[in-house]
Amino acid sequence: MATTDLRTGSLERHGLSDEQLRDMFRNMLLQRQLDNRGFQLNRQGKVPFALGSEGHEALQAGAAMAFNRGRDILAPYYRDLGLCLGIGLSPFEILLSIFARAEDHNGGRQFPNHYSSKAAGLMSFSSILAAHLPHAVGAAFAIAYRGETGRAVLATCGDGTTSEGEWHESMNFAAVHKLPFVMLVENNEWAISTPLEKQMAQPEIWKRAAGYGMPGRRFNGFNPIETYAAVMEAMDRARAGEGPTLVEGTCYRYLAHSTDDNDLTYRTREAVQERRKDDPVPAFEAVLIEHGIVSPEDVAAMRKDILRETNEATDAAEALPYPEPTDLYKHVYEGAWEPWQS
Amino acid sequence: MATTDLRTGSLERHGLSDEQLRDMFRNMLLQRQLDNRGFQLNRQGKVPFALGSEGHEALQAGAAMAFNRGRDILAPYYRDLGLCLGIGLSPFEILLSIFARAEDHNGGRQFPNHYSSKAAGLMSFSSILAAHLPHAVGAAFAIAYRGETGRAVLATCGDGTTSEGEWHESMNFAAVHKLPFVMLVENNEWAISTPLEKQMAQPEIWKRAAGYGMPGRRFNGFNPIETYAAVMEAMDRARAGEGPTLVEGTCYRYLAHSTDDNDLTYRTREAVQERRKDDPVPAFEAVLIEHGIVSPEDVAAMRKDILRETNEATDAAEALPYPEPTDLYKHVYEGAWEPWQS
Amino acid sequence: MAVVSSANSTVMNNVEAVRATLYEAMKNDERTVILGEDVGARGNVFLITKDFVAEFGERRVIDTPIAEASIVGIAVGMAMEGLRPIAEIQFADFIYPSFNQIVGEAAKIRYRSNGEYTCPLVIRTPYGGGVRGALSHSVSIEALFYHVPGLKIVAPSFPDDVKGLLNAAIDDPDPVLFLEHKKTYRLIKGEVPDGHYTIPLGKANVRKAGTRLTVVSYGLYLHWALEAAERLQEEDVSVEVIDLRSIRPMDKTAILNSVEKTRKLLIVHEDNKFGGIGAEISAMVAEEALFSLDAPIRRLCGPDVPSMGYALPLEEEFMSSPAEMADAMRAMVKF
Amino acid sequence: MAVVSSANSTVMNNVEAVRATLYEAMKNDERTVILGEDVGARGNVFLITKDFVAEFGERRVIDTPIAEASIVGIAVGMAMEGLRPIAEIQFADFIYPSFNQIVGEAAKIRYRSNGEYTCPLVIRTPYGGGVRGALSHSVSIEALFYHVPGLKIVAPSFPDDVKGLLNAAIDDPDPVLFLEHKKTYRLIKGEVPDGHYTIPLGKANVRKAGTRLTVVSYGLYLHWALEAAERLQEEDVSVEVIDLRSIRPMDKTAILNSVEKTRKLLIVHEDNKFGGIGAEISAMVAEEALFSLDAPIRRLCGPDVPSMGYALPLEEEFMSSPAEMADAMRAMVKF
Ligand SMILES: Cc1ncc(C[n+]2csc(CCOP(=O)(O)OP(=O)(O)O)c2C)c(N)n1
Ligand SMILES: Cc1ncc(C[n+]2csc(CCOP(=O)(O)OP(=O)(O)O)c2C)c(N)n1
Ligand SMILES: [Mg+2]
Ligand SMILES: [Mg+2]
Repeated sequence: MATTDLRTGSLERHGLSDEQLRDMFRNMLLQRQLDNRGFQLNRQGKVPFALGSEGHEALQAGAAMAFNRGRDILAPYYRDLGLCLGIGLSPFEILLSIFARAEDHNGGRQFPNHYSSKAAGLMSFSSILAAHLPHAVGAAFAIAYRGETGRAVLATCGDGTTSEGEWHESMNFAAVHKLPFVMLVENNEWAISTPLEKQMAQPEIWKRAAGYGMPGRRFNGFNPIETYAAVMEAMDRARAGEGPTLVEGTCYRYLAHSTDDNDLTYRTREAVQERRKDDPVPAFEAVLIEHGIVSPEDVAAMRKDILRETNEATDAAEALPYPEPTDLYKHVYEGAWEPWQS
Repeated sequence: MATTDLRTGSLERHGLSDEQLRDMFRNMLLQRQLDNRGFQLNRQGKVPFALGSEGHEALQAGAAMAFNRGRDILAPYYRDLGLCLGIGLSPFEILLSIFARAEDHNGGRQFPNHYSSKAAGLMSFSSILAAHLPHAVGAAFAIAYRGETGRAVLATCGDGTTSEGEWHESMNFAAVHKLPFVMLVENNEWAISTPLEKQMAQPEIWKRAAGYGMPGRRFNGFNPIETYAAVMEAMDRARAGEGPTLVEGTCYRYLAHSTDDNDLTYRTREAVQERRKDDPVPAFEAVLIEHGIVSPEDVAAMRKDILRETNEATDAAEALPYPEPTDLYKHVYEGAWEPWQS
Repeated sequence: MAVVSSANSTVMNNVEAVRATLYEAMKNDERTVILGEDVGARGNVFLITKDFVAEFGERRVIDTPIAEASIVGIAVGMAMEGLRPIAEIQFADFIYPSFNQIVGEAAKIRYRSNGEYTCPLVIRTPYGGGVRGALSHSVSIEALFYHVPGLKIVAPSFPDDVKGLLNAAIDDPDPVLFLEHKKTYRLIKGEVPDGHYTIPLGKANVRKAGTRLTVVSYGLYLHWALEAAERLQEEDVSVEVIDLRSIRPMDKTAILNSVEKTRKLLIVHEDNKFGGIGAEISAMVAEEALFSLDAPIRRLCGPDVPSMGYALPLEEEFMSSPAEMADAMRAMVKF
Repeated sequence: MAVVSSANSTVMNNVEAVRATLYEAMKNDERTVILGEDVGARGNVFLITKDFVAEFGERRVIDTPIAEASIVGIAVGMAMEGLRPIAEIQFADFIYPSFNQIVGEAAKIRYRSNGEYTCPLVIRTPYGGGVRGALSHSVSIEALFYHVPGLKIVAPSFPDDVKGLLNAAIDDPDPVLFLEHKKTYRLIKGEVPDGHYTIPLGKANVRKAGTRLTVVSYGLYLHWALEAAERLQEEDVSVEVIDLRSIRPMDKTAILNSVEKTRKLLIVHEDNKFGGIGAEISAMVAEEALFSLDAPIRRLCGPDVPSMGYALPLEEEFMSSPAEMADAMRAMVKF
C-alpha cells in the first residue's frame, strides 16, 4: 500500500477528497484545542481532572473517517477524544463532560472523557480497562444476528489494555463467530508509567492476530491517511461479513497520563521532546499546505474558528447547572422500585 | 527432529534408555488400569464420580519423563492422572483421592483427580479452569527470583481452557519476565461437548506463542517419545533460564468427559471408534515389542503386576476411614482463630 | 400472585420448569439468545436446553468458549444493542471470573449512562450443595452479589415460582441473576400453570401460614424448613414459613408483617452465616421492628468454612437437615 | 495493644505509614516482593513505593502488565512457593477482575489442600470516596469480600494502626485484604511508634470511651464519627466510638461488651447499606444481646446506588458528614 510520508510530503490519498482531508485536519486541531481547554480549566481550579490525547490526533482523526455515522458502532476508551469528535460528538458535549453538568450524557456521573451517546452509536464504558471489549463483541454479534450487513463495530484500547484477560476473550470470540468487529489498538508505548517492554515481551501487538485466526496489521498512527486506509480496510471487511481484524496504530503519549500524573518520575523531558519531532499535527499541516489542500490562511482561519467554537462551548456548558443532589438516586433500575425508597 | 512413527514402528529414542521406555509404557498401562478402576467403583456405587484420561496416556507418560523429580514443579489439571503418576504419585494416593479418604492430600475435600502433593512438587489446584496457571507462573517467578537455575515449572491445561483470560495473562507475564515456565496444552479436541472449532477460529494453539514472544511448537501427543522430546526441550530451555515455551500436544478424549457426561448426545460412537485406531497404548506396545524393548510376556507380567498393585491400593484405600465430620472446620486459617468457634 | 392465562397446569420438576420457560421465551421473542458452555448439542449439563439447538439454530443457542468473563460481557453488549440474552454459568462456582462484568459493568450500565443505555440480561446458574459436588461444585453465591445496587437476584424454590420468576426476569429491563438450587432440580415437583405468567420480582410468598414463629428461607433449605414446620404443626405448634424468592429486591414488608404477628424470627439458609443474606434480614428487623421481638433473632446457616467437601461426612456436616431445623424452631417457640 | 519496641515515635500521615511499613518489610525479609501497576519507577500513583525500585531492584518491585487477575494469581503462586508477596490493586474498583483469584483461589488454598499449601499474601488497595473519584474511583469493596471464609480483611483508619496492622498482615500466614481509605491518605496524621510492632488482626479499638451509645465505624467515617462524638461530648453526651479496624475476623466481643454497657448501637459506614458490614454487626447483636438494647439498632450508611458521581452534588449527596452523624447520635441517645 502506497503511503503518505509525512517526512517527505508525498501524498497518497486513498480516495479521500480534499474536504475529507481538511475535515481530518480540523479534527486534529480541535482535539488539541479541547485537550488544552481541559487542562486550562483544571489549572484554573474549575474542574478537578483532565486527561489529554496529544500524540493520538492523527490516529483518531483517521480512524473516525472510516466510521459510518448512523450505521457503525464505536466502543472507545477514555483517550478517544478525537475519535468521538470524529463520529459526531460536539465540543459542547465534550465540555458538558468536562464540567460534569446535568445535561452530560452520563449526567455528570463518570469522569470526563468517558463519553457515551446512544444517538451517535457510542457505547457507554466505564474506567475499568478492557471491560468494554466484550460489550463491543456482543454488539457485533447483535448486528450479525439481525443480518445487518454494512455495519461494523469499531473498538479501541491502549497498548497496556491488551494485557487484560478480557482482551483475549473478546478477540477469540469475535474470531470464532467471524463477527463484524475491528479491534484498534492505540499503541502509545506507555501505560501510565509502565513502558511497553514491561507490558509485553513482543511489542508488535498486531502479530497476536494470527493466533486468533484473524488478519492483523500495523500502521503508522502519526499518519492520518494511512490510519484511515488501514482502519477502513478492516471496517469494510467487517461490514462485508468477512470477520474481525486487529489493527495496531503506533503513536505516542506526549502528555502525562492525566492531571493526576507527573511523567517526569518515569521518563525524561528530553525523551518526550525527541518524539515531538514526529508530532502529527504540524506534520500533517505541512503536507496539506504543500499539496495545496489548505493554505496557511485557511489554517489560521480554522484555528480561529475552533477557538471561537471552544470558547462558546465552554461558556455554554459552564453556565449550565450540575445535576441535583437527588439525581444520585435515579436510574439504578427502571421505574419506581428502588430499595432506599422503602 | 526425527520421530518415532507409531504406524511404521520406526524408533527414535531421543536418548531414552530401554528402562525409561519401559517406565513410560508402564505408566500408560497403569493410567488405563486406574482409570478403569475409578469407573468400576462408580458403577459399583462405591464412589459418586469418576473421570478418565484415555487418549492422554502417551502424552502424559512422555511429559512426565521430562520432569525432574525433587526439583521441578508441576501445575496440572484434572485430566493429568498419568502425569501425576509419572512424577511420583502412587496408585494408593490416587485411590485415596477416588475414595475421598481422610489420608488423601486434600483430606477428601476436593473431587478425585484434583491431586496435590507438596512433597512431589505438585501444586494444589481447584476445579476452576485456568486459575492454576497464574499460580504456576508465580511459582516460576519464585524459582527465578531465588536464582535457582536447573528448575522449571510445568503447567498443563486442556484446549478449551486456553480461552480463559487467565491463560492469556499467564502467558504474557511469563514471557515478559522470561520465566522458567512451560505451558503444555493437551489438545484432545473437546471441551466437554464443545468441539475445537467452537472454542477457537484457528485450531493450532501453539501458534499463539509468537504473539507473546516465546517459542511454540506442536507435537503428536499419541507418541510418548516425541512428547518427551518436545517437553524436555522446553523444560531444558526453562531450566537454563532462557524463558518460557508453549507446547501443544495433540491427542483425543476417548471417553465421555466424566461419569456425569453422556458423549453420545454430541458425537457418534463411530467417530470415536475411528479415532481409536490411533490408540497410543497398543501402538506403543507394538513398537516396543518390535524393537525388542519388551516381550509380549513382559507386557503380560506388567499388566498382572499393575492389576495386583491397583487391587492392593484399592483395598488399602477403601479400608481407611473418611474424614471426621468435624474435620470440616479445620484449616480455614492457621491456628486457633476461626470465626464459628466464637 | 401468579397471573394465570390458562386454567390448566402441568406437573414438572424444577429442571423442566426452567426448560419450559426458556423454550417459550425462545419461541416468543426472536431477540432472545442463550449462551454458555455446552448449552448446544449437549443441551446444558443438566439437559435444560436439550434439543434447543436443533430447533433454534446455533446462532440463538451458542456454545461459547470457556471464558466466563466474556460470556457475561458479550451478553452485556448484546443487551445494550437490543437483544435479550440469557447467559448461563455452568456452575455457580465458575461465576467468579465474570464478577467484573456483573458487578462492575452490567449492574452499572443504566446508572453510569444516566439511563441512556440499559442492560436487560438474565444470568442463570445452578448453585448449592447436597449433591456430592465437592469443593468446587457446591457453592452458594448469593451473598457475594446481594450488596450490589443495580443487580436483581432471584432464587426460586418451587416449579411454579421458577416459571413465573424466570419469565419476570426475562421481561425485566435490568440485569437479573437467576439462581437455581441444583439439588432441587429433580427433587422438587409441583403444578405449574400453563401459559405465560409472571411473578413480580421482589415479592416473598408465605408458603405456610403460622402464628408462633416466622421462618424466612429460600432454595433447598426452604423445602426443609417447610418439612420441619409441618412436623411442628403435628405437635400443634404453628410456624409461618416465608419463601423469600427474591433476594434483591427483598420483600421487607412481608417479613416485617409476619414478624409483627409472630414476634419471633428464625432465618435459615445454606450459605455461610457471616455476612450472608440472613445478616441483612436480621438487621432490617432489628432496625424496624426491634420491640416487636420476643426472642433474639436466630440464624441457622452454613458454617463459616470455604466449602463442603467431597467426602460424605464433610458434606453432611455442612448441610443442615429438617430435624435440625425443627429443633431450632422448637427452641425459638419455647423461648 | 501495640507492642512498641522503642519509646520513640514519628508523626506521619496514612500514606507515609503504609510506605514506611512496606519499606521495613522489604528491608527485613528478602522473600518480600511488591507487585502491581505502576509501583516501580512511578512509585505507585500515591507515591507509596516511591524510590523503592531504585533501592530494591526490579525483581522485587514489579511493574506488572495491566492484568489484575494475574497480579493476584501470580502472587498466590509466589506465596505457595515460599515468597511473601504484597500485591497492589491500583484502585479498589479494579479488583473485580481478580475476584476469582481472591475468592475462588487464595481464600481456599489452605483449606482445599487440607493445610498442605498455604497462601501468605497481602493485597493492598485504596478504596473509598470523597476525592472526586467519580463512578470508578470511589467504591467501597469490603462487603463484596467479607462473606468469604479463608480471607481476612483489615481497614485501618489511623497511621499507628496502619503500621501495626500492615505488619500483622504481612506476617500473617493467610491471605489478607488490606484496605486503605484514600481520602485519609494525607488527611489523617498521627504518632506512629518507631520500630517493628504488630496489632493483632481481629481486634477492634475503643477510640473514645462513652456510656450512652455505642458507635461502630471504620475508614474515613470513623474519623467523622469521632468528630461527631466530640461535638456530643461538648453537649455533655457521652458516646463510645469503636474503631472496627478488622472486618474479618470481626471483634464480636468488643462490640457486645460495649453494647451491654451503652444499650444502644449505631453503625456508620460509607459503603452501601443493604448487605453491608453493618448488616452483620447488627445481626450479631440482635442474636446475642437483643434484650440489652434500649433502642433499635441503626445503620447510617451510603445510599443503595451504584456509586457516587463525579459532579460535586452527586458526591456530596452520597457522602455523610460529621453533622449528620451527630444528628443520628443525638436521635439515638434521646430515643
Ligand atoms: C482494570 C483496570 N486496571 C487499572 C486501571 C488504572 N489505569 C487507568 S489508565 C491505565 C493505563 C492504560 O494504558 P493503555 O491501555 O496503554 O492506555 P493509554 O492510557 O496509554 O492510552 C491504568 C493502569 C484501570 N482503569 N482499570
Ligand atoms: C472456570 C470454569 N468454567 C467451566 C468449568 C466447567 N468445565 C469443567 S471441565 C470443562 C471442559 C474443559 O475442557 P478442556 O480444557 O479442553 O479440558 P479436557 O476436559 O478436554 O481435558 C468445563 C467447561 C470449570 N470447571 N471451570
Ligand atoms: Mg498506552
Ligand atoms: Mg479438551
